Amino acid sequence: MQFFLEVLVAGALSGVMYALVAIGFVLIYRASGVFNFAQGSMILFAALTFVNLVERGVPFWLAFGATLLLLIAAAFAIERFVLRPLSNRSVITLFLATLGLSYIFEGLSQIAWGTQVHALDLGISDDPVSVAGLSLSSFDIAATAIAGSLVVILALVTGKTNLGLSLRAVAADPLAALSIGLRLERVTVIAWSLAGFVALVAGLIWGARSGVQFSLSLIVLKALPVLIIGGFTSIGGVIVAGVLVGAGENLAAIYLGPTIGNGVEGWFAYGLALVFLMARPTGLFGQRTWARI
Amino acid sequence: MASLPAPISVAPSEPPRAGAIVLPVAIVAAAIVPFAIGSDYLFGAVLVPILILSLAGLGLNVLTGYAGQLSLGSAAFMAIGAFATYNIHLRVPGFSLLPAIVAGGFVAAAFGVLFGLPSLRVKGFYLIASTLAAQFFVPWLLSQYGWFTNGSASGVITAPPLTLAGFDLDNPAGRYAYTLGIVAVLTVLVRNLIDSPTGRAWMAVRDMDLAAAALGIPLGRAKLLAFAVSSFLLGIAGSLWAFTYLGTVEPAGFDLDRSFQILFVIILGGLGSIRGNFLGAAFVVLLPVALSVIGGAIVGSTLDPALLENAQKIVFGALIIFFLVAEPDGLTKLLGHALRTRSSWIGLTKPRQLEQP
Amino acid sequence: MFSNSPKSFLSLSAAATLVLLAGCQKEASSAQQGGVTAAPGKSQYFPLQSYRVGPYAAGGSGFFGGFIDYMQLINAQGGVNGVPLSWAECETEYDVEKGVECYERLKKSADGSPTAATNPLSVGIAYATLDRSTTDKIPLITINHGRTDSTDGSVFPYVFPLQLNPYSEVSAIFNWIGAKAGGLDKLRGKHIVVLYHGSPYGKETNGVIDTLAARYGVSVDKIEVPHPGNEQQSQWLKIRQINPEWVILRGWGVMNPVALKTARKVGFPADHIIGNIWSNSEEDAAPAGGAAKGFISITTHPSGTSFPVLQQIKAQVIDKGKGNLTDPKRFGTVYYNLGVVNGILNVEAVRVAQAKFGKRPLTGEEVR
Amino acid sequence: MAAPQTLAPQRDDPSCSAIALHDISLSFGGLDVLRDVSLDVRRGEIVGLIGPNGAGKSSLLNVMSGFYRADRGGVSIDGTRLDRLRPQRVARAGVVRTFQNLGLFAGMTVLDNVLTGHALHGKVGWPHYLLRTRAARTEDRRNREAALDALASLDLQDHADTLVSALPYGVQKRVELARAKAMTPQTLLLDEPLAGMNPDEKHEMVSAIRSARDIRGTTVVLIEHDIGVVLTLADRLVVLDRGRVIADGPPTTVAADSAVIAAYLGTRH
Repeated sequence: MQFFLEVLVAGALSGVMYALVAIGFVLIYRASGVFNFAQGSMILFAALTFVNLVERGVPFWLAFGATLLLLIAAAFAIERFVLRPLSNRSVITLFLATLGLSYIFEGLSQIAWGTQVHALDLGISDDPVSVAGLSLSSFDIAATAIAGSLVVILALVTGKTNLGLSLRAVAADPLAALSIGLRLERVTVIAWSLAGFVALVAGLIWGARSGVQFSLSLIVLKALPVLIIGGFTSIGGVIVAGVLVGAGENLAAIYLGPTIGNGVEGWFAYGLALVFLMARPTGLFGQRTWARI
Repeated sequence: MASLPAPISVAPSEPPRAGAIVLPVAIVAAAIVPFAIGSDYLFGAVLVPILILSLAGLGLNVLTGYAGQLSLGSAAFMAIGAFATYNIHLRVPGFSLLPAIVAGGFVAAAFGVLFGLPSLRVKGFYLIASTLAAQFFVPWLLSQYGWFTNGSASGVITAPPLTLAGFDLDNPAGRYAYTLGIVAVLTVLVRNLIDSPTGRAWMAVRDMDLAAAALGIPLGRAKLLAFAVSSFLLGIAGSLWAFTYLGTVEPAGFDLDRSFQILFVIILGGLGSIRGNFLGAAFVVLLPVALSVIGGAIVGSTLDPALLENAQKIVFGALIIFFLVAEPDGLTKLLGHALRTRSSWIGLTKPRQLEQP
Repeated sequence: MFSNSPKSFLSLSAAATLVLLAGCQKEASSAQQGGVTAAPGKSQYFPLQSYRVGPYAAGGSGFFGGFIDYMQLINAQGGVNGVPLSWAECETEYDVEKGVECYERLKKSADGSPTAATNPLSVGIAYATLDRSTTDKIPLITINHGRTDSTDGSVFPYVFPLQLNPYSEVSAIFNWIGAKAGGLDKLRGKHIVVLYHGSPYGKETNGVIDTLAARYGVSVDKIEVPHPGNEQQSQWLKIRQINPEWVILRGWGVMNPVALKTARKVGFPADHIIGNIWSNSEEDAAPAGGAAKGFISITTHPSGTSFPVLQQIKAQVIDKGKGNLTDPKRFGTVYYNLGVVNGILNVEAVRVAQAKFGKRPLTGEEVR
Repeated sequence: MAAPQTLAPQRDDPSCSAIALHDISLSFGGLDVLRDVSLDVRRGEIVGLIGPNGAGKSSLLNVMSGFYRADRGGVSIDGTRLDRLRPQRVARAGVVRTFQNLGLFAGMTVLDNVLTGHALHGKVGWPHYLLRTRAARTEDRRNREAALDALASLDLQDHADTLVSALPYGVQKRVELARAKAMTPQTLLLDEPLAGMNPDEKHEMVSAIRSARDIRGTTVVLIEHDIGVVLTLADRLVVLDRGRVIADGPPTTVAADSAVIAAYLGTRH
């Protein structure tokens, strides 16, 4: 029984870290209606930039700030050259544009910083620690704490402040938001910069967890089912969905794996997402909207 | 625009009736010209992959371009086609390669319908969950159980020598002819289907499914038929990819990047345009070759392959965005603009507004 | 001639590139030939299906860096009995399709020099190009990996799994564990887990592991890590539940550091993990940081730069700015040295063939 | 211009009831949209459905066309009561509707839009079209001719090959009517067919609607805000206010009804 709990909790912890990646999606989707597939390669770009700066002797917080500035500059460029020309296009076209963006980010980061695997030490120890009789990884606990606090801060920022209000206004109806004087471009850039910040934090956590290397950008494939279950529009929903997916994946790999073949975790999250989708076609917490005919 | 992900309103199709004579002209040209100037490399590494990718693009176009159902799992249905054909050809007596390929297509179609079922309840963007589930489940299934790969220790299957009714086609030119025959027949059949009540029903479901329902079109059946026909074509493309192009294939070869590649074929070629698939496929296959030639010519010395590979990724990404912004109908329209001719040979569509929000 | 609207200009230029693309399908040996600019057709040509991008870039760039640097050294010393070496590279990203496409594109050299052998450094690509290598009569060399039964030359005349093949690699590890336990017979009842990469390379040894386990009465669990292997939490939790004496890590690429880090997280001691030939280099352990302390792995050649051949490479190649490595610190690492060893074996094969067929560029058949 | 009395509808003979609603009630989460609405539209009758905004006109039409399922009450078409009503069944029963904000397929040409209307009558299965058999070719030719006639009846023939998204709003409205007429329906449900049209476009639409009834005996139920047009076109007016039928009868009497005036102009308290 203890092993079962350890598997469950370890999975839940990594689930929160999936949620962190998914939040980048939610921020951008809520503000500009764009399903940003490039979030994964933005994480890779952020982590690689940071770790290379640190390896060249740049102090931790200076490297963090420099990388963040780079991501904000990227947000301006994306808004100007990709989003504005595609402003009234369908969700699919915008999604495909972010697919193109992810190729650009991946190419850029490998040209700029090479393809080596880099170690990233955030000063958090890796050793397991026993919590309530369960042996858990201290790193995962610390990382979950960081992710959790970031999620709360973001929920507050987008929920309570007027910046958050304008973000949601633009998401609800860009034309109406425009008519009351909200500068659409500024809000989009803010949303993408926030998502850049989330990408940087996620990049550091996942980079420290499994080394900063090319396959960091594949994390986006883990965040997708979390989004589909949690709905594209609610940060709370994404956290719960993250825990569900993380724990479910881990349990499936351990208990389902031996019977039907290991490597189950590759597709299990999507199977879970499908089951939820059939029950609630707009995700667990996504807003159900009425189609006017 | 941001509340419920809007149903897929994709670039509208070019009416199949225009350019009615383009298809036969293209097929005849494709059957003669290459044999005159063909070389092993041209057949084996350029023309065959272009044909197969355009067939796969055709399959995805039926589902996404015409029926408006987004799919990120095309490679999974290619994998089903390839491995079903391999096993039918291997284990079922009396099935030579061609019938096995067609049977493989039907098996893929069945899986297509299975993974298409969520489209009955789920609309718009969330649908990618079901095709992505297929994209991650199928390669896992094929590599986990040895039966599919006939117990090969490394999960790689090798194709038997290619013969058709006694003729030995196991050379680049023969493989090209074999592939061209199948792709030409299927393209004509799909064009007939698009220019029929079924095709119109698909486009109606894509553009405004409520109105389609009001006209009595059974939405569920139309969507599932689109999934079936699309997966059938993708399945056959998968079999050709294994049997006439590579000669050997592993489940991991049909991964998400392959699905994205086919998505790029129809974006660049033009959603809802049959002719566009060939242009898109040619572009996707030839770009890497062109970049390495141009790159090499510019830099002179041996260009660092890693730099070349990454530059290609960047150019690809930028081109995708360029096409989405400048020319939503892709290469077909672009070619039309550039050549500035309205002659029937090109069979142009009339200029149209940008698509609806 | 064309209207001034920018859009039509853009589309004209796009159409122009299209025409260029269609025009350039001539048999492009798309990568230019490296090596000494000998008279055309007068050099010994090696096609290199290399990979320097993607999750397996560390192994590829190290190995092909060493291989090319050794060939540069040979050319700097006048080639093999006066015959200079030349090569062309094409990026495969360790992907089977791209590997086959590179094989077709590179098997004939741009200037007509005969092809000596291919070194794809990938089990998947080796399997895919095996039949083609046989029909084209070009030897296929797979150093320390490849298709196990290709060791039998009578059945696979053109395939050469040099040094170790997968079976000998695993039995070497078993022998070492047996020695540690004081004799192979002492292994009875012990528990071993093999954590392997979910690819043709990884699955290749599943057969021999079962036979060895049966012979020595060892219970062995085989756990797969799906490509690319950047998430191994469930695998290592299962390992901790089984609590084996040893874990044999048959990893590749990013999977290796992640395995060591995750082992540390679940509390499995690194000094009870044994890496195989492809989980033994600095690039595999360093990114795991402290979690790699005590990690054991087998190798067919040591790392380090003190060896004469490496000193010569340093003097005559790297110091002259012709080194292939983008990161000079990787000179002398395990993958780099393996590349040099592979270079030595390929060149000596050519030298032996030249003794028989004459000091001139040789065809694949002669090199065989 | 008095409404011409061509087909004398018998009030009580059930067999000639085109479409009828029995005590329909519908609410959206506490908001009562329709309250016990009963309506019996005779075959060949043109019924104008009017009322202030938010009275429930569109919702009533959506219930009749199977898009909304009523909480209570039922719908019967040609006298037979249909319980589980879906849009496809309503269409197959010969009732065709148009949409307030255009139910056209933007990505298809005008001709293809109208041809899609023939989806119901197609006898030839898709395998025939796949192989382009003779049966397929003849049915296709017949459908195209019928479609072009429908377009001609609304003076749209030279737009046949234009993509719908390239057409102005007024023309698109006419295309939608042409598509509906091409399906030779027994009953037409028109949701504000004249909205956003200039006077002569309105005139052409009115004559097209009236000819559908006079020549083919099509029953018409239309929602329209332009009272002037409705008074001349409709044989009968049904007035809805806050989900309830407050008047039902010939245009002249209904127009004078105090309750209707109150609903429109509001009462002095």
